[in-house]
Amino acid sequence: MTAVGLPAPRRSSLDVVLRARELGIVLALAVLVAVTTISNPRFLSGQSIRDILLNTAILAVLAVGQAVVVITRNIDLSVGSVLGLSAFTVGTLLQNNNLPVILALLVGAGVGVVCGALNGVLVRYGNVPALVVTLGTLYVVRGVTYFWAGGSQINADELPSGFLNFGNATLIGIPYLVLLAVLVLVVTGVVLRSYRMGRELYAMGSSPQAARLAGIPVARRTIGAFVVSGGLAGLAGVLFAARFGTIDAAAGTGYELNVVAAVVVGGVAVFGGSGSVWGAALGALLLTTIGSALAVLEINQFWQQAIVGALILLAIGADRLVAARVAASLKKRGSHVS
Amino acid sequence: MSAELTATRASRFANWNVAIIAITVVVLIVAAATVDNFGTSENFGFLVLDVLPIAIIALPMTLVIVTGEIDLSVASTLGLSSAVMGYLWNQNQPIETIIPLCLLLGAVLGAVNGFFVTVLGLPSLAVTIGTLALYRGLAFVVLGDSAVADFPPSYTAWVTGTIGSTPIPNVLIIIVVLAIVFGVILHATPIGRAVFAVGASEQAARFAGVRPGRLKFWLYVASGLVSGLAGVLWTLRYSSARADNGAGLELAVVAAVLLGGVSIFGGKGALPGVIAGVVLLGSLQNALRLSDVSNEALNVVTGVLLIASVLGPNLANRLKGWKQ
Amino acid sequence: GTTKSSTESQNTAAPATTAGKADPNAPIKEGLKIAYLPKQLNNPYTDVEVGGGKVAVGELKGEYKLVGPNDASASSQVSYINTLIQQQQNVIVVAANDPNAVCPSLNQARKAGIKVVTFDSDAAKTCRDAFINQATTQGIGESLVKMASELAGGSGEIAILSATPNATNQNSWIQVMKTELAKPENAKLKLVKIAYGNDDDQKSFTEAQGLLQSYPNLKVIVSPTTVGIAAASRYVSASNYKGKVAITGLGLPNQMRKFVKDGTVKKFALWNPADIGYLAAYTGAALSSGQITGAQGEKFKAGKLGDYTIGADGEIVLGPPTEFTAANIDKFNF
Amino acid sequence: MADSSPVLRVRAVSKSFGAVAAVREVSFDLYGGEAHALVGENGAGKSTIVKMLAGVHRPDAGTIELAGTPVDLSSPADAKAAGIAVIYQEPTLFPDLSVAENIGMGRQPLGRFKTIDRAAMVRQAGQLFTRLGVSIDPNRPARGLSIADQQLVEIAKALSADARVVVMDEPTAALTGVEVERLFAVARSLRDDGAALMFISHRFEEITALCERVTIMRDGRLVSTDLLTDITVDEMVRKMVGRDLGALFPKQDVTPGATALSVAGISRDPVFADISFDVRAGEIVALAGLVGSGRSEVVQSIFGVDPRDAGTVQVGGKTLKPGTPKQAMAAGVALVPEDRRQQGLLMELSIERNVTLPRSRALSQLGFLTGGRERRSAKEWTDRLKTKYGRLSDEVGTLSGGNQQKVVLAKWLATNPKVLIVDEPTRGIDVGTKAEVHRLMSSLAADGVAVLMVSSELPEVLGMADRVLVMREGRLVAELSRAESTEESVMFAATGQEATL
Ligand SMILES: Nc1ncnc2c1ncn2[C@@H]1O[C@H](COP(=O)(O)OP(=O)(O)OP(=O)(O)O)[C@@H](O)[C@H]1O
Ligand SMILES: Nc1ncnc2c1ncn2[C@@H]1O[C@H](COP(=O)(O)OP(=O)(O)OP(=O)(O)O)[C@@H](O)[C@H]1O
Ligand SMILES: [Mg+2]
Ligand SMILES: [Mg+2]
Repeated sequence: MTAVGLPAPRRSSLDVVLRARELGIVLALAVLVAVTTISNPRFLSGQSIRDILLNTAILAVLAVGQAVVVITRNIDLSVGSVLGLSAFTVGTLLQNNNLPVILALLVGAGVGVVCGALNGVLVRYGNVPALVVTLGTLYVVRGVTYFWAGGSQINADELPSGFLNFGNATLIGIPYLVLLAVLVLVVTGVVLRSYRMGRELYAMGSSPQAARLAGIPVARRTIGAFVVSGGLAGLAGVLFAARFGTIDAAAGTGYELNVVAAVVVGGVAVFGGSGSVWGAALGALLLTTIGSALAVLEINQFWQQAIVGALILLAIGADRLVAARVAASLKKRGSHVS
Repeated sequence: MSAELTATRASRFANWNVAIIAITVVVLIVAAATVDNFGTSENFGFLVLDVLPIAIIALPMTLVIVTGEIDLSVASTLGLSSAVMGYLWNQNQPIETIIPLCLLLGAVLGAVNGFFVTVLGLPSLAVTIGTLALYRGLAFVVLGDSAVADFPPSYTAWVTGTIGSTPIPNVLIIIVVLAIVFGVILHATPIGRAVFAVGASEQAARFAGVRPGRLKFWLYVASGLVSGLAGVLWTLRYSSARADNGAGLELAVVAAVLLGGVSIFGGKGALPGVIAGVVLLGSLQNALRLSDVSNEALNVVTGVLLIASVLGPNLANRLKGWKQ
Repeated sequence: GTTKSSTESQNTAAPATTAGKADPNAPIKEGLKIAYLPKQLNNPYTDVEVGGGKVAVGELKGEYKLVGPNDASASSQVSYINTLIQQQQNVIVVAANDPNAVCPSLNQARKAGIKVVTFDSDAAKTCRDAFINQATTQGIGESLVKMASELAGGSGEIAILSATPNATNQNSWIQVMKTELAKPENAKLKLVKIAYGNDDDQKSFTEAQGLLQSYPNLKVIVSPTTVGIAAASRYVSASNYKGKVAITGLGLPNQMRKFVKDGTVKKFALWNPADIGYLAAYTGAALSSGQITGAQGEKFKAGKLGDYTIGADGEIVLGPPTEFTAANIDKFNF
Repeated sequence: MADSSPVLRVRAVSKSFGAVAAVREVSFDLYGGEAHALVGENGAGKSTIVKMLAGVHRPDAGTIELAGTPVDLSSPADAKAAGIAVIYQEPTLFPDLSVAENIGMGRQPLGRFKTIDRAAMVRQAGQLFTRLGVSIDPNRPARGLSIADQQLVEIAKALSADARVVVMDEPTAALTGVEVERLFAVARSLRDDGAALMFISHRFEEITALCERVTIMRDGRLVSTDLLTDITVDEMVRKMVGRDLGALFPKQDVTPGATALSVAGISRDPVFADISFDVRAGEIVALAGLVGSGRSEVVQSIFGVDPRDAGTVQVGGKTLKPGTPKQAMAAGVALVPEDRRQQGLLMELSIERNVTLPRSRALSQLGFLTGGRERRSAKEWTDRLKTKYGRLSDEVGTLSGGNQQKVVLAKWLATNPKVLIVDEPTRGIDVGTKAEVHRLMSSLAADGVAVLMVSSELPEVLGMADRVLVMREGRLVAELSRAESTEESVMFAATGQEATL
């Protein structure tokens, strides 16, 4: 054992693994798009791409929030219900009221933040597992929305055209919704990657006990993660309202499983500590693209769900394989002690 | 730290199991006394039929959750079993072969989950979300958008019928038999001891000679088998085989199990509590509907109960701690 | 063993016979408890339908009740039927989510003396007393094809955006449409795809989008459901396809007004849904009071709608659908 | 060198966990520029003191003063902010994060817009490793690091904090001599820069080499604080244990019988290779070696909880299939594992369930368990081992460490083993219990049970074993008879060099 110099700067093995994970999705996506385009070139038309991106936008925003929670070794099943409540709140507010879009976005996100804070407080201070809490709030929030809506529906013609335009209008060819989703993605991605706060979330998920010992404000971060997830679900609710124009109390029902699926496909480990929001967003994009591609490829739409399911299994299986490989290679390089 | 925590956890758990049974009994009594037509024998029959799928699927689910895993694919297994039943019926197969085949199918689907979770060692939450989509998708592939009806009246009538002229529904036999089987396995056999051991600490269980992988694998098979049975019963009850049968039931089952005091982290739970949880949810739903309270209220009540079932004992403990 | 064919032979042997005899002069009872169970709540079309029912029940001095699931599933409907049986309603007016799945419960209700009237989407004939048909299946199918043909200029690709894959009424109209399209005068119209939006706004929206992507030469989307036509119109009105693809089908004037005005939609049709609920209440009351039994040929009076005669299989046809265009749409408010 | 006023004063602190009084009214001072040793037997309360300084536990009574002012360390963040850096007994790394991030967590160098400057962070980690003289890639994830490397990362983490007070809870337990020397060099330079060090170790040679002052604890109480110049190692031991060591190892003489356990050439890459030995009935064989030498893996592989690549294991002439604890149990093997909390017990289950778990099939009637037989059997065995508990239905996690160890022993003795393997049987249990456990092992051997004991405590090895097998880096390097085994000979075999003791 002798002293050694600084290790030569080289690509971190960690980054390579992460990149490999996301690369896999990108590759799958590329293959899918290529195959589909060959069979039907219109799949790559402007309108078609725009539609796919628009459809991805909402799922991606939810997936980013979910990824933040999952990275901390928690889960948020209430996002679908929160989306519904936020969409209905905003819809009611805007019903025959011409308020600025930005206000709608803030109100929607605000609704989500409140729900998220509730989840976070229950998880952290109530000491209740996240799965139980958010399964509970999934029911409660949906129930509240139904109560409030009382079976009514908000139609596109009751919403201000400014708001509906926001759902369709574009900036230099890119829809606002997509821009907003990208903004959310980039901000969250950068915070998670390059800010202390973000790294602490990873640390908490990687080892909750060590996080406590490292002096990480676990309570604040846990609640923060749920607030982000809730807030983004609320934001997604506004996007939903703008995009679809018709809102009833059932908006977003069953979304939670799609979102978790996108996150899992995107390579975020369900036991926390690893993965990225980029992966989650790619997962959302992949799932959405599969949906569109199957329609274009004239594959029976009934196959769609089965394919999504098989893909999830494939994704987590591949992930495990990569992880096992990396673990083996790390062991072989081994400790310098022996 | 852990010593303090665990000391209170034991009593808290026992308390909750008793509490949920007590709450259920109280709700039943109050509902019978205040809600018109709740206490009728006919309504009892409806109630039993309504809780049937949740009640039987919750039994193996309890064991799975006690080992620290979860199975979210149960409702999709139910759907696929139902779809295959319809498909085979359309193919003019005799119902006497279809039913065992559907049960077998359920077991195989469970085995697939078991394979991914125990052999490949993947997290069960992710695996069963995957198979949730996969099995439901296959159900649509098998049966497409059609619905198959006209199952033999002798079978459908049995499922909706009662024992002789008594008001006791036939399917109650199935529920009771399965509850006894799973209850005895969990609480009075070496397998049950191993289930709790694996849930409490997989490693320590292995050091005591238990094989966690095998155990979990068979629990997933059991879960699939019972879900397959639930698919058959569902189909016969509504005399309608459809690919979307039972969609979304998985969360209701998990909610009932957790409400019954089973810890999502494994190692803790008791079947009587789970059965009480199922009955509580079912009778609340029934009573609220009879009193013209909308479905929505039930959503809220379910969610609040679910959170309260863990939060309540936690808070009570903390209060006790402060007093000391 | 027991197979499908062996059961079918048994099944056909047992038609439901309605007991009792009609007394056309029996007075309509007061205080009848009439419950509406639509496919699902939260659907504007449904709201208009049951709204008509509520008015009729008021006229009949009965007790109106509306229950229903939030998801359009048959199993939840069954639970509601069971509840209605327990509550000893006199009439259940139901739109079946699955014609067979609700059958055993409906028959249980009828055994308990409750009259069952189906509307919107029929249940199996053996388990209801009467069915209010919005228009004859034939009539709707023909008029849908006629509108499509006009909009397509007689030739080109058309697609259908329907509700759920097993919606009874939609499927029977589509059946008629297919027969119509097979006729020589429609030979140049090509039905390329039937998509299902599940009467879910968002799903319909996405499906419409998928149709346009897959079939670049599509000329017309025919959506025989109010949810589908609204969603498809909304998508097209905001996309590049506006003006190139025509939308038609069955829609609610209030929902469609915007799209008729902006030119996305030239023409669509519908009956007055409120009248369906209205007629159902009167039919139920007549059944419950013994004026009719549901047999073919029986006559009864349905308030402001006038006289009706029961057709084959207990069907009561409301009347021909109305076509809406930019010229007349402002005269309707539902 | 040492300042005259203490940097940190611990004043009459006490801490209890339920019924266990872990620390009782302990006071001592840490001075800047001085290394202070804390010694005591397992369970004396050393780590509890550390955790109170780290803000993990809050003292039930007493105060901690930093530079003369009382501080309330209610969370690890408080301790960090107060300038106290801690190396815990068990490494606390984030397996998914890179080594550099593990070191930098919470103190990452910031660049533009307060983003983390990764390059600088990696550079810092690299510099720390250079200072420690080790070659760990700062970019690799912490997952998969060996225990020793993990410990080194922990040390780097503490170094990076530039703390006034550095507390090290057995940092050397997993390190080899060279690394210990490097650590000491760094520790000395920290000390000379004016930091107050607190150092915990069971190795007296390390204490004498590094420290100026020593505080001795016994059963949660302070025994004394002395300058190392004023006290000999023998005196320290006596103060720690409170009685003569001889009484601890009541070894009975027995004549060994037939071979009960025969291990031939078992290997498992990369942990151990080509291990062969026999244990005869009535014999106590100790498996000695440094921590990390692979002893636990060997016995776990014999028992079947770990796989093996090659070799055979025979019990009473019957060959055991690898990887099946069930078969080993049926053949009469019992393993009391080293990690009580993770491997030995189901902490959340009752005492009764824990004791009867390996025998649940044997206790069942027609395959059913009604509870009565389990309860009776559990009561019999816990009573036999004089276990102290409230009710049999209490969670085993509520028991004190020693009583937990007794439950593990009861669990396995109840299976009536022919071959008893014990891995660190007295780790973390108090002096009295330790003697009881030794008496028990001795009497079992006298009854004809073959005992294989893994132990890191030399006195225990020397006091109890008929024969000592020594492992080094996964290989069996020596077999010493009772007469041949001395501290020197065992340490020599274990380290491959002259012992410095
Ligand atoms: N979290 C806890 N809950 C209950 N008891 C505890 C806890 N932590 C420590 N103890 C008990 O407190 C006593 C002192 O433990 P501590 O870890 O401080 O000993 P130690 O001197 O560090 O021993 P070792 O040399 O083995 O590290 C022991 O009896 C132990 O079982
Ligand atoms: N998680 C791990 N990753 C890599 N190597 C490990 C891991 N755990 C243990 N090892 C290595 O395996 C070898 C044997 O460890 P083992 O725990 O069997 O040692 P031991 O002699 O029983 O010591 P102890 O006194 O700690 O029980 C050591 O080289 C150790 O570094
Ligand atoms: Mg310690
Ligand atoms: Mg060991």
